[in-house]
Amino acid sequence: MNPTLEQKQWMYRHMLVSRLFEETIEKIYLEGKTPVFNMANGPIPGEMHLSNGQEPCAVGVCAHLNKEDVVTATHRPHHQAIAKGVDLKKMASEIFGKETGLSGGRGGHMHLFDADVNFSCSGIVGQGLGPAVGAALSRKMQNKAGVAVSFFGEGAANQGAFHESLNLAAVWKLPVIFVIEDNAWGISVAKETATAVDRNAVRAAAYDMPGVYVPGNDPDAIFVAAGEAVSRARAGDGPSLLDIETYRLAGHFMGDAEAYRPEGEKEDLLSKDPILVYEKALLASGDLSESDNSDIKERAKREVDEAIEFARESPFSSPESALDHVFA
Amino acid sequence: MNPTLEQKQWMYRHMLVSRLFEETIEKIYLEGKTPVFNMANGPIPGEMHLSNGQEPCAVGVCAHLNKEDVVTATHRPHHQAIAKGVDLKKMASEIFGKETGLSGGRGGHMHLFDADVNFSCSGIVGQGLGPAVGAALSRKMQNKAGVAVSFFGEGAANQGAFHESLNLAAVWKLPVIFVIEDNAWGISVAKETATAVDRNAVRAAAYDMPGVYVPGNDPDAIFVAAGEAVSRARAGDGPSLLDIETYRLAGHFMGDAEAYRPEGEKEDLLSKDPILVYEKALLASGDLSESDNSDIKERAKREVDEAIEFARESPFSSPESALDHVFA
Amino acid sequence: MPAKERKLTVARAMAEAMSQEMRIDERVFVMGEDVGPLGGVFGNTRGLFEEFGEERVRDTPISETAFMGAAVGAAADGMRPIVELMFVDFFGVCFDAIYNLMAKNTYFSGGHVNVPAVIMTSTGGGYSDGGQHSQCLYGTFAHLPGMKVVVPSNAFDAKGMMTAAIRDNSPVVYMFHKGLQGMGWLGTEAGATVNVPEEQYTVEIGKAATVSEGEDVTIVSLGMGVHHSLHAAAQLREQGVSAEVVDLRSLVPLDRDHIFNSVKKTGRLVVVDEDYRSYGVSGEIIASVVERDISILRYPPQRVAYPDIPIPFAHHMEQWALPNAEKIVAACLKAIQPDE
Amino acid sequence: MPAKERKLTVARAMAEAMSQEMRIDERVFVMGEDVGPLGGVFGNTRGLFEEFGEERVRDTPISETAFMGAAVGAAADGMRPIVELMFVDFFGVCFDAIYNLMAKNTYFSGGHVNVPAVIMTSTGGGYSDGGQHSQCLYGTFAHLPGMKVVVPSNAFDAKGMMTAAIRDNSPVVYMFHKGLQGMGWLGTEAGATVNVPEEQYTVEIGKAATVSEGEDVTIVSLGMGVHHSLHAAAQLREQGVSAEVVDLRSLVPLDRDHIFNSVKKTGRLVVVDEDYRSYGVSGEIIASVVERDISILRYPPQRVAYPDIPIPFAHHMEQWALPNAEKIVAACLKAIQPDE
Ligand SMILES: Cc1ncc(C[n+]2csc(CCOP(=O)(O)OP(=O)(O)O)c2C)c(N)n1
Ligand SMILES: Cc1ncc(C[n+]2csc(CCOP(=O)(O)OP(=O)(O)O)c2C)c(N)n1
Ligand SMILES: [Mg+2]
Ligand SMILES: [Mg+2]
Repeated sequence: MNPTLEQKQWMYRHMLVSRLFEETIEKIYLEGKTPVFNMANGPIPGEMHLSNGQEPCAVGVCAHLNKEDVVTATHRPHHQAIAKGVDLKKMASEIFGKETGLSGGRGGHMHLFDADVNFSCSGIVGQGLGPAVGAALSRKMQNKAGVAVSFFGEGAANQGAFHESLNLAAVWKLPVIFVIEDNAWGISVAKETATAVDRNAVRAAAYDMPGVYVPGNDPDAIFVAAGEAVSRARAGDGPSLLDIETYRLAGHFMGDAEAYRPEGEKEDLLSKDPILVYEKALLASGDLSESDNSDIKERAKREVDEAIEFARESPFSSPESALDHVFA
Repeated sequence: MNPTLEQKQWMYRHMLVSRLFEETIEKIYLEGKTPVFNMANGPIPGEMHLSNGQEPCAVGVCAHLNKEDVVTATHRPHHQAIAKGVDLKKMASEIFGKETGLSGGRGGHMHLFDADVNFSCSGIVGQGLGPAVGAALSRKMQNKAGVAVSFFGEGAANQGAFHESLNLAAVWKLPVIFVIEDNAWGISVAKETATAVDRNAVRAAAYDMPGVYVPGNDPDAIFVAAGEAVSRARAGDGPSLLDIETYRLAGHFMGDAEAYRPEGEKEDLLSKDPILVYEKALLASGDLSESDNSDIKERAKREVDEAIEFARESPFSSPESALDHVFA
Repeated sequence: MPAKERKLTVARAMAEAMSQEMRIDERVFVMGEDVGPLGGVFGNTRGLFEEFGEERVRDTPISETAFMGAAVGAAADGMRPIVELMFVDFFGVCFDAIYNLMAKNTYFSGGHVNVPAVIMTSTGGGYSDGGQHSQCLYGTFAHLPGMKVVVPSNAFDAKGMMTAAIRDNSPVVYMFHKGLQGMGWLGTEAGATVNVPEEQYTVEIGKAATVSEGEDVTIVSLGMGVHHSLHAAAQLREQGVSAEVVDLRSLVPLDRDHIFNSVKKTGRLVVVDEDYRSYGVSGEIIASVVERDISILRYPPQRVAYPDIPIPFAHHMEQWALPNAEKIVAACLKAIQPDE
Repeated sequence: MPAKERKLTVARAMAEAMSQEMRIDERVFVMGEDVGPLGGVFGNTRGLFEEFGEERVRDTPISETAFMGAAVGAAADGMRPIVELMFVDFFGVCFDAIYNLMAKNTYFSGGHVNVPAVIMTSTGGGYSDGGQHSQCLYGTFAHLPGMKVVVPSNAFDAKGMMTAAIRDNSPVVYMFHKGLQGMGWLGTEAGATVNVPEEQYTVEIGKAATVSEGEDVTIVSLGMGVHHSLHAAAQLREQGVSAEVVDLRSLVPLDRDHIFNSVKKTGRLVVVDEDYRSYGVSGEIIASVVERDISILRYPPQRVAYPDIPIPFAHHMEQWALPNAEKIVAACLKAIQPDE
């Protein structure tokens, strides 16, 4: 089913929030890291994986999800977190390592947990698939509403966890959707040198589940494919695999020189920025008026600014509180 | 290509040796374990996984292999070891834990290593696939003759190692053949409750490699399918997956009460004993004369008897030699 | 037979604890390989499938990574999974989900997500199952933060600690020794099969127990080693030596006070561990005592541990390498009066 | 610049060792994620792809189980693979192939099969990479038999131990600390970048080194901890305390004699370890001394180790938890004269 006007605007707005959020984080991340780039310095230390370019995957899928639905995400989680409704202030604060952060600074950018909206992510490739299967199992056993979605990259589709999790979800017919964001790269390793098939969608047949390839990095197309998969899961018809073509507009992490990209790739991708493309399409089709557009942009900017300000102004927790929460 | 008369007799003979060997081991295993069955007792303590019924897989594949070719096998390795030409005396001796054993008793029944014929096996499900890929890589890099074969069960096809190894072999186009011995059971868990697809052969498509299902537990049919896969590998055309229907005529290990089997299954399987079926077929087609048959049987019995006698009479190594060979 | 005289094997005690808790807590379920109709390769889920059915007692594919990960996801979502890793030796195929997720998600979430899962896994050798089916790996699990680690040595503790583990809101790794299970086909140390109350009870996780009092030397051990130690203590008694045997029961949390107080009393320490000797339990026990007060130890502490070698298949080699009562007796005598 | 004054980063020293060995030994090859054109996320394979090409410097899929297993099979077949596990934290997805095969096949085969593989893997935190990218896990690897485990603390050792590791016929786990690599973007401890001879040489695996002589207290450490310890020794010197710093360099084999002799001289022991405190390196070092002769230690040994908690992301929390020179100074003072 095609997205309604409202859903399109919802997707557009969340893509914008994600992009704006990351653009702001990007600037702050570099504070204290110039002229000498040292990851340990600045208000946001550590690795930083941006998702610019991949926003359509997050919104196209999450447009179908409620608070109760479970999402497990990856080392590159901002767009998914935002689309899933993670509290933006607490998320920003967590990325700054502050006391008001989602986990009081214990998790950081790769470990965002928001139990209120059933979102989590983690830093090891392929790690989220099993937990998504388990969440889906939990819903099925408890006869409770809700599906589980596991987002991961095309690189993760070569991990053993992919195989085991898809098989387990299939034999137990669980309400889970496996979503590959195929950005064609795993750090510097190109998909074609790492993956034996052109499209991971074909791998769904190994688990007797539907596998759909969605080209074009287009929110509407992703929305349609995800809608079917989510309905199927909600109806008790079992898991699905979505294999989504997307683009990583930035480096693997900040500081990546991207020398491994073939000449022209970066420019080509930037020219296809999915948010600009979508904006143009919405404006052209009349699904978005110029004034709606500026309202949405303003609102997005406000949300991001407030979140960042909240994070900036929040205190650090005490260093000794590092000892807390090891056990329940 | 169909097996020649010689190859048929070779397969028949090696199946017989394997069966006889295991029947003998089975009896000896029970020494000291009656009336009270305690795995720790008797001349052969520990777990004992018999392969009766699965011999066709081993001979059908190994009929195409030379000494230089590499085989990695599983916790159920006797038939494969014998078909690969592992020294039967040393192998028996290893199973008895003797000094003259393949590894002086350090390995035992689940860890048979015969470097002379490039055979090894191990006890963790799915563990042999990666090493087979590595051996194939070694041959390719050294430009040395030889293919690698990894045998494993249908249960192992749900391990992450399966997925990762097949993908890696495919992207590197390595001379390796993955052989599933599908006996329909992983201990007490039926394949249909554990595996999302009816036939694992379809999973080959996930790695863009040929996947062939071989029904019937028939040495000749296996020979044909394996011949193609081995030729492909030798020609540098990359890996293949063979998915072979077979039967486990005994329990998972000795001591298994097999209560999980549906009624009648065991009797049905025993009535289809592949060695008896093959013997009958060979006799009927004239590929085996009665006198050839008794020669072969006698020779097999002699080989087995000699091996067991060798093992029985061999000394134990000194207990302190347990400290040897931790490092090279 | 009156309840208090009812003897159970460790396997039956484990199953009883699970079954009783499953009756009163719908969220508890069991999954793993062969835990269903077979009742577990080591018998500890016998009867559960018949009582609770295939929804709550789930046979899994041989996909440890997926089902350990699933346990994390289900526990975070409100269930209380008990997962079997058939042999602890198999941890290498699925440890990421255990040590990086199950153990750390509570921390990473700042306490907002609990992972009340139990991993039950068999340990130990002695019956010639070879080097990939006989390991203990106590130190491996205990070294990494975020999981509680318990090792019962008898059926009473086995039941009480299983109930405690299921009710714990943190992940608990429950390591049971094959030689204590009471499976006929494995041979069983008789001392493990003890009286077990029918009613539910818990044994607090994190408390060691003195299982035999003594004055001259403290023997600290766990699991199967406790029984070897008790046999050694009996032999020592005949030689006029009074040994105190401490059963750790829990490695995480470790009851450092209990150990310390016993050693303070006896002035001598012997640690008995079937896990590999170096960088493991035995070193930690010794260090935990001497870093607190080195003066309480009169002579060097001794270790009776598995040597730093893979476990050989052959019976005579394996037995030679394993801890046993004779080695413990010798170590105690040395700890009491080293020949200098 | 004359050769003996040529300073290299650890990353370049590692790459040089590999490259020189690859020139003279065709069997040596490198595989792992991003080891090709990128030169390794931590720079230690830079230049290799350009020199040796994609056959011998292989980028892999993110399939650690497969490529660790492949390393075992290739090594058993006569090759000498060097495999990168990008962060040691990832061991949980592939440890079976490492600890049950790579480490044990020589034993299981009775010495008939060698597995001359090197696993190089990055360790350590301090730059806020969170709890799944900052661990050391030294104890985890050192506990399990069959693998040698080395941890260089500077570029000279890094080159010599890499060459030794490649030439070793046993599997060697080569753990390098991110904070010593000399990657600008990570910040580098200056003391790690030292003079490195151009020619090939080996540093024997299994030998500790005294990197600073002293009389009053022995500080035993490894990797990054060696530098903290050296800074602490300098601060102590100003306070009139003479500390001896021992760089373990190798955990397996462990140079117990070297440690013992130093402690015998100083009578006091402080162990500094960035790995988790319990059941790990620090306990083993302490136990190895006192089990041999407890009388040589005048006061309780001290540990400065990572607490038993997952590693927090936030800079101030992580720094608070990490070992540093101040903590070591305090521990040394306490080891020398505890306030009783
Ligand atoms: C098991 C494991 N191996 C390697 C890594 C290092 N690593 C982090 S992200 C990444 C690339 C992941 O590629 P992909 O799955 O396509 O996701 P993307 O980064 O493209 O979003 C790698 C190799 C890891 N975190 N975990
Ligand atoms: C990783 C791992 N999980 C579980 C086991 C226990 N186990 C040994 S054999 C086996 C069944 C294997 O089934 P399959 O692969 O079909 O081989 P078969 O026994 O039928 O020959 C299991 C579960 C193991 N050895 N390794
Ligand atoms: Mg990618
Ligand atoms: Mg099977």
